[in-house]
Amino acid sequence: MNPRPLSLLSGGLSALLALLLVSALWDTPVHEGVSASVAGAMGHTGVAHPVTAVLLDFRAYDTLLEMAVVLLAVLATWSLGRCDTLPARPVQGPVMRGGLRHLIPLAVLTGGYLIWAGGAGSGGAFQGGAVLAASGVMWVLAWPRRPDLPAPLGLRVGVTLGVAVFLAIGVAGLPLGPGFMGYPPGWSYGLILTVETAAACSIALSLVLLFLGGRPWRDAEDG
Amino acid sequence: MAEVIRASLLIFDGLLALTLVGVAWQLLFGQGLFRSVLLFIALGLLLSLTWVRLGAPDVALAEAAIGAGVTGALLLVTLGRLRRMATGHARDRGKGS
Amino acid sequence: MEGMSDGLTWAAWLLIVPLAGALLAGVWPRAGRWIALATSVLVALLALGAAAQVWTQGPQVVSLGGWVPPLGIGLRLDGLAAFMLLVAALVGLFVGGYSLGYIPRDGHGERFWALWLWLWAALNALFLSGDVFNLYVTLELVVLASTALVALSGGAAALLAAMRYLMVGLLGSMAYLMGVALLYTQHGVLDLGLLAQRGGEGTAMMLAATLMSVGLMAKAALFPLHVWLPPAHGSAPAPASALLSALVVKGAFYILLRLWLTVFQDLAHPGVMQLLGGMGMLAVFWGGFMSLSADRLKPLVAYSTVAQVGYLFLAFPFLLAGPGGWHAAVFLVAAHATAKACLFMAAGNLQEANGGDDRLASVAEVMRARPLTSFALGIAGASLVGLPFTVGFVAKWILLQTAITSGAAFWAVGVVAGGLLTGAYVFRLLGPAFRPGPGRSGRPVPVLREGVTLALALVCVLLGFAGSAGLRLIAATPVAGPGG
Amino acid sequence: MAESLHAWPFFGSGVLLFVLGLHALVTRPHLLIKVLAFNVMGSGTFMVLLSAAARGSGEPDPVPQALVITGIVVAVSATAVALALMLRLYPILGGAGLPPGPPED
Repeated sequence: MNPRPLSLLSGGLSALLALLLVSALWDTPVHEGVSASVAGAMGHTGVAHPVTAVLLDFRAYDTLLEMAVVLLAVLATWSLGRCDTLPARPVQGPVMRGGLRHLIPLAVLTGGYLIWAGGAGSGGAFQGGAVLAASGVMWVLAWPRRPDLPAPLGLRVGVTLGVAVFLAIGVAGLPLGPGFMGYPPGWSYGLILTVETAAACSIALSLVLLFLGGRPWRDAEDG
Repeated sequence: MAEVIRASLLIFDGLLALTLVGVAWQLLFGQGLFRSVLLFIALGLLLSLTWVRLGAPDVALAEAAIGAGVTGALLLVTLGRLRRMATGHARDRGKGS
Repeated sequence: MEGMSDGLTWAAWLLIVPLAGALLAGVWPRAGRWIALATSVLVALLALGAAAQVWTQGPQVVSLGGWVPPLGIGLRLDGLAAFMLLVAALVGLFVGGYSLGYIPRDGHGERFWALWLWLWAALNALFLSGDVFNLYVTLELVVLASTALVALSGGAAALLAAMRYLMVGLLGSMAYLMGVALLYTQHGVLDLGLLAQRGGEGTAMMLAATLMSVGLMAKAALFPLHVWLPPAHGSAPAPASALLSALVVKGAFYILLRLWLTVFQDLAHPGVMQLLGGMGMLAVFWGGFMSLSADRLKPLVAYSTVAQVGYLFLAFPFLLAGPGGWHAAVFLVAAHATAKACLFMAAGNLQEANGGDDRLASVAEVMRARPLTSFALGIAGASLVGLPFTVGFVAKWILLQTAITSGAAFWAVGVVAGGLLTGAYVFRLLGPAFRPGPGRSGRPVPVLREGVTLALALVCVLLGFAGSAGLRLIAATPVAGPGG
Repeated sequence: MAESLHAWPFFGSGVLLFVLGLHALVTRPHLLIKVLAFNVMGSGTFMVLLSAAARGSGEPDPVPQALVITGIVVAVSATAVALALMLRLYPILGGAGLPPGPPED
């Protein structure tokens, strides 16, 4: 830790902030927060698991914007430039590919189960999407030479799918259901499951594309 | 018996909290990028254990899959690219191009 | 004050249309410019409709998905939000028209449209949101979209400025997020109205107020947290700089004002408010001096943003002055947004005409030969200074009036001194054009761009006559926290 | 399920993580360490949020869990953009460390 004045000053301020935070948290009351009203309104949501209900029904608008953040991150990374080939020296030997040939289907299965389990237990679109993304990353690392990524339009549609489906269902809530981002009564379980599946696929594709770190196709001015 | 379990769990939580701070300190102020990235992935796993102890299994899943998994992979591949750029630079400078 | 159905539809459509436009422009970038133009016209009409809705039926707190806060998320369509939406729509419309002539048709240019519409959707969501955590997510959207826009031109300076902007933006978001965690730990609710009712003055609330204020001041580039702004706004493409200076900086100020109006009402002691006002004054003078010393066009205009943001922070000392004390500063947002957007557009025209070099000395020759852009530059500069017949004059006049009636006359002195300083660097900008000398029109600049720049300058004058209407719209904001 | 005493170790470590991340962000020049510092700050905030929720007895409050999941996904997106920008900056900066002052352009 170089003893320059900046680091000493920021060290002191950070320590002071830590003390303030602890003292502030010391006398905050213990409360149930919103869980009482969440439990009360669970009946109308069509899903049994409270966290999924909060994520996809009570605070659905938050989740829509959150998926928009992931999509915007992909667009921002694409606008920064092209991605270089991955990895520089491909992994030789049969162990990696042999192992992955069994592991990837298992990971995809687990991801699918997590999406499905979100309705009743802990799981859901983001966890399932992340496990699918992990299988995608493994696939990209093991077979980098095969550039059979779908065409740019396919990538763009795939990445945008999650947010588009959620927005469409949210807009359908205006005439049919209780307003924007509301599910028509009785339809909520089916619609939540549709949104979860679309969101998981889009997030999985987005995370893989973020892993690649740039435009995987050659644009007009890339030369 | 319940008393013993609760006490041991409390000790476990205390240790876990201390380990988290120790790993974070090493990761942020230690030397070596690769070491920091590895410690960051370890921190992600410890965090998902913390979320389980705090009664949030969903968050534990998300932290393990996204926090440790995807972010860790992203950091490792970025480190690889950085290293390749550095050697590229050295090679260019070496050739005086 | 349960959300009437039509209140929800206006607010909802103001979120849906830009989001849908952004998605479409993302999927089909080749047609990005036409999608963007259609979206901007539609959103401008919706913003007018929402303002009319608030004007006639008063403010509304609408709950999304039919779940009333604290369970669901509430949108606040009141005077303040409607006014900011109108400003965003106005600037967005003109920047859209300007970009048609500025953005090339190649792959690189196509990405601008999607990023711009994302920024617009994020700003609309930010202005309408009534939930503290939802504001955090919209802030992240704004940071990512702005970073991509700054980095779009791809030069070394642009990438460095974008990185610094992202670092400060994320730091501000993290401080804001810890504030949200403290608020939820203390009160267990996230809705602005409910937090306002609970209020309280514990250490948790004070610390949350400090963390959130510092985070948002960093994002609003208030002096001394402004270091990232001049390189970022200076090196971004002209339409992006116009959007960043005119709207994005105001978004952070808007949240800060919204928080101090509702959640932190009980903490708004005179001392704290004077401190915020004092920092604003410091920013006015620091920005002014830096603008005076800038030798290039875009940094000069960027530092002027740092100065004008200082004026906005006068809203806080006036918060205690009287019921409507802060309205003057919010109206100044409109004055600065239009004038600054027009200045950046004019700077973009002159820079391109002068072959990419925007040093003041060499730009003067081009100014002499391009009457349209110079005329727009003059009017926008006059509005920035606050000379009569411009919206800047009306805004500064109301600011002075509030300062004097509230008995804190020294703010008035600060406002006038700041105006003189602004005058100094605006005349330094315009001066060379009046001196006799060779005039060359330089590289061709599409007439559309010069026309749109001049049109926005004329809007700066027309808005001058909308002073009372604007104030009445802003006044339709329940300050004591809505009953509902 | 967990009485108030249980949450205290994690309150402390959450605050410490936030503060360590902030300090590292300010003092460490390397951009990759700054990105790690952001994530550590975020994790600290989430720990404070969830330990507060775990203090109450009975069913843990689902809202903070939803907020933290949203926060984690937003954090990974911001990290990805920051890393991509850093890689573009590396050839320009040479050392992937931010020069202290603003460049005198």
